[in-house]
Amino acid sequence: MTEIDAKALGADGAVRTASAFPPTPTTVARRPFRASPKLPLSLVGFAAFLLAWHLAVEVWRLPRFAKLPGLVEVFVEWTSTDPMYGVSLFTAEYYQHILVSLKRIVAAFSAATLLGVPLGLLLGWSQRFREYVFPVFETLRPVPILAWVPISIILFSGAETSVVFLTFIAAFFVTTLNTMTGVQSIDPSVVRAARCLGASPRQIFRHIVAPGALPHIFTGLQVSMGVSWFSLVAAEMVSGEFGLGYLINTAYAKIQYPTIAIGMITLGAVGYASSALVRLVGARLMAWRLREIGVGR
Amino acid sequence: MAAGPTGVAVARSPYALRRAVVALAACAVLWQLGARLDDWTGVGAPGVGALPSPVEVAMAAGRVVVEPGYWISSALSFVRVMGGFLIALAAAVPLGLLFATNRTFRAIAFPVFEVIRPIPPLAWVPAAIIFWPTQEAAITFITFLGAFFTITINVLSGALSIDPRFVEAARSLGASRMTVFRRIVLPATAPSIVVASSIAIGLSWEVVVAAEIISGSSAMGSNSGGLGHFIWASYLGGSYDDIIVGMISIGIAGYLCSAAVRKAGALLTPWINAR
Amino acid sequence: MTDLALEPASRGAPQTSSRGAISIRNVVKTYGSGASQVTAVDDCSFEVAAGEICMVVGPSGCGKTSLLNAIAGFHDITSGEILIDGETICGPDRPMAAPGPDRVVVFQNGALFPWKTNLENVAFGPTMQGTMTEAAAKARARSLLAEVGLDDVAERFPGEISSGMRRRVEIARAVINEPRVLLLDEPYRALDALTKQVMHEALLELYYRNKVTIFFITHDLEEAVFLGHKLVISTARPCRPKTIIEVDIPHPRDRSVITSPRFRELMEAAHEAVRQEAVAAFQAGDKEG
Amino acid sequence: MSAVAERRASDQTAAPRGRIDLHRVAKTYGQGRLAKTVMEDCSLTIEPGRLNVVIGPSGCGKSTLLRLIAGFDQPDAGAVTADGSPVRGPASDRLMVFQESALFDWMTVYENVAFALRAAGRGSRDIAPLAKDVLERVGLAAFKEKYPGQLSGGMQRRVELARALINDPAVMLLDEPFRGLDAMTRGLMQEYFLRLYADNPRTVVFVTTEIDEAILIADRLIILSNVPARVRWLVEIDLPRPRTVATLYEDDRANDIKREAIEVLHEEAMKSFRGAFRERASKEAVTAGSK
Repeated sequence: MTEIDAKALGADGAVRTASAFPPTPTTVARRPFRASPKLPLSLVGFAAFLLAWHLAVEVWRLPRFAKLPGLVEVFVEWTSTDPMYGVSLFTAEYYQHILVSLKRIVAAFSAATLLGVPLGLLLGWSQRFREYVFPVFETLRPVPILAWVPISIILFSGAETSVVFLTFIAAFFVTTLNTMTGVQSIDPSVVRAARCLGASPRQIFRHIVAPGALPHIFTGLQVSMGVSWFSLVAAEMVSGEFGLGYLINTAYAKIQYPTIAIGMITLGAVGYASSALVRLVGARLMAWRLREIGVGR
Repeated sequence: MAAGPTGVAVARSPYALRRAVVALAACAVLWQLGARLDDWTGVGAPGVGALPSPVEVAMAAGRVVVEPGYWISSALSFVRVMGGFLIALAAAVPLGLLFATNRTFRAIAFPVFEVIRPIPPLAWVPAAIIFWPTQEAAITFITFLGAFFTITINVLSGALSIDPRFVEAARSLGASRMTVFRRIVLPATAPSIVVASSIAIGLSWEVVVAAEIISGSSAMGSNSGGLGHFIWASYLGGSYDDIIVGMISIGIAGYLCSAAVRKAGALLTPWINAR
Repeated sequence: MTDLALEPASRGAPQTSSRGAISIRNVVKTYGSGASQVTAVDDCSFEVAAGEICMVVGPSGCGKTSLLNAIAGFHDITSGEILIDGETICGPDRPMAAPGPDRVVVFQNGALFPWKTNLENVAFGPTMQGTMTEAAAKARARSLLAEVGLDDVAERFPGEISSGMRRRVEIARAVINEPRVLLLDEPYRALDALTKQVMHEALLELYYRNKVTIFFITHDLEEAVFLGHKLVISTARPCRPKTIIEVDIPHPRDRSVITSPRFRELMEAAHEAVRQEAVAAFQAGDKEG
Repeated sequence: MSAVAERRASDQTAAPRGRIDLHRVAKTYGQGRLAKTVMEDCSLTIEPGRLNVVIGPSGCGKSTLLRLIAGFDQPDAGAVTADGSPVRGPASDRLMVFQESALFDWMTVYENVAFALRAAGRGSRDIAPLAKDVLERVGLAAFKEKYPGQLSGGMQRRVELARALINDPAVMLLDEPFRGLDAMTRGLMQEYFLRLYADNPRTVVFVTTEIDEAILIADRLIILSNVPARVRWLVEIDLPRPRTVATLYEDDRANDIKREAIEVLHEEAMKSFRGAFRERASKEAVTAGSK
């Protein structure tokens, strides 16, 4: 599974093209370095990582490392019913931060999907529409998300809306671009086949273009989810009240260093889970792809 | 036919250029109208009404580009981007290749890598500031993180998708393991490295700007300079036209960097476009 | 209506129920303009009788596919005229034919919809055109799949079956529309020689049961002589008929004809005809399509 | 006389090298439910100094046979020996030329051809005349600075042959080398290959699925059965040389062999035609199972 995960999560979704059929067995066979990692070895990896963290910070107290929160310290704080700095698995505040961040992600991600997918389909489908709209899109795209911060604060009065807006913008560009690529990567013969079988343009859009672009759309949605978290954290650090980015930020200001680590770990976990969810939905919708590679039934 | 920005060959009509100009001009005109509507009619346009007009932005740009401060900011950001990006490149390419060629190492280290990867780079800001002695080092580190994971993953998947026949053909021709690595695996992965780099340098700009704004806007760190800070300072100072000048500058800088990486990549992989 | 005098029917061809006579008259197709102008098809004229299997043979990239695309309605023609059953589908007044289910194409690399099951693929045409209800279309599709020996993979996706089977599904998807003309663009190119031979016999069986005109593009001489009533051997770029060989081996045919004396004679004749073209292309070092 | 030709001349006195024996070889890919036995109790001799052509239905184990001889895979049972000593791994005196083309995209034609000699540590002054000679022999001296992607399919195959020939291997293993070429180019490549072989005789194992191709080039024709692969039919092709594609239509003996071969092969091919779905499933097992 690692191979598939690695590809699916890569930030390069836009450049991958999905072929309609898997490569013939003769070419796919015998990848020189292919094998899935074995679980016990990965445990060795985790153990080494955690041990290094513990030793460097808490035992040897290496220069510079000594100031970082240590493994034991973080673990104790995280699982404490009465945490020293107010945030642990047993405090309501912890979940409130997670919930606020999640709400913002859901709002921004769904808005980006609902707008980006249709726009991307249209961009890929109509050459005329693309030639008018895409240059505008490409002019705006290189501007980094955080450079939008002041503008979004000016445009939207509340901090809440502007945080969601920033997250939305990031996801929107990724989703739209990948959807467009998805449409463009459909084999032209497939569209021609549908035409000569008597399908109308509307039927082609519904039966050919939309499902044909689906693999790219979902690659895009996974990247989009990653980018959403990226921008959300940045936005929350600048102008949030609550949220995991805000938690990390204030923990630093109040010198509550273990809380920083708790925030980071939580972000990693929640971010990973949300990407996995997108992947799961994608797999559901694209049973044909799983069955091609012999995973599904 | 021309390769689009996404690598898929896309037909371009003879009107493409004209349509692009028309669309961009229409946007500029609408923006101008929206921004000045309040002055002319007393009724503000929603959203755009709060922004400076394109004419004001153009004038601000004319003013700003002759100020040395603007160029110092640009240079600072550029140095940070290049620092983070180059260190990431130097670290990620060997790591990706190691993951690909050494199965045991991959089994041990890749899961740890995968657990750390979903943590957004900016969540590292506080930890980086605590750890690194200077703010400059911290910002470079964050920039490094942004590029590092992307390059590693792409190099790994690029190396894993090498056609096995290349490796077998080389072995059949008597190549040693080292030769296979140097003359087969490395060049066959080169196109992935190029693609990854052009994505990663874009990410570096994202991260640098974010880090500069965060360090200027929160309790963390102090005025860091750079284009991100330029935008934030313009916001605090109320000169909204400068904000947009800053955004455009960063957009252009990021675009140029990606283009330069792609160009360098094309020179390093001459066989790709030799047709 | 005076045109009728020119129709093949008036030349004494039997008036059967079979449809799909193709007349290609002085067709020219050029791409680009000015210095970069390329002529793909040049003053190409020939007739395909209704119910006939016509094999168009030529080196890859010689412009045969442009001709097929013009008949299918994917490309316009620069000049000339194409008629089906006496009816102009493209000509001076209308350079591009409208694609339709009366002229169905089977593509070189296959164009099954990977996200639909084989059954849904075959039922696609009638369902989209609304000529059958979905249930009726599926029932018909199932019986056609059974005819080509693939009923047991009806519920599978195309990506799950072998490429030889995919080709059979694709031909069934075309035949279900009862087209006047079946346009085959090197459909077996990617298959190995032995699978190909099996596919040829299967195609002929289907042809005997569902009479249709077949316009088949290939570069494989044995395939051409084995399947065709007629070989139209094209020059290498631009495409223009160079030699027309009538294959007088009676149908139904099976693999035993391949080693018959008449087959060998025809192969030799065809081989002579294409050799110069192939040598020209080989020495020029042109890329294969 | 060219450098390679000299080297060859010095070998001429010795008995031809490159006898390959497979003795009761078995090979299974995959495990458990997905296991597929590709070869079982397969014994076969590749005669030295001759053109041995192996033909069989797709997925019958022809490629496995080559992989075992090349040393990429090891048999599960039985033995593969080259000139009496067991095959333990790939070596440059048993060279494989892959299906379609496995030229290194990132190297020029010259670098591709020089690859093996460089890998063996020879200096470029040593290599240059050999590479020049071999490229002239395949008629591509003018293209030595091009990348493979810039050549036509037929030219790529010739570079592939040159890359193998420069090593003067005792055994050349060709896995459907002309597959994917259009039928006309293919005919010309076959004739070209025969001329090249006449000047550079050695042991060749040539795998194909085309009966015409097989009869045209072979000294010995080996027809394999459907999986698990065994020798189904072995025939000496004693047609006079030089042969051309037209020989196949003109020569009655060739036609007789063809008729018989078609029947045998059709029988074997039909076994997998009906069972094509099962076959694909087990191909996946091969994919999953081999490393």
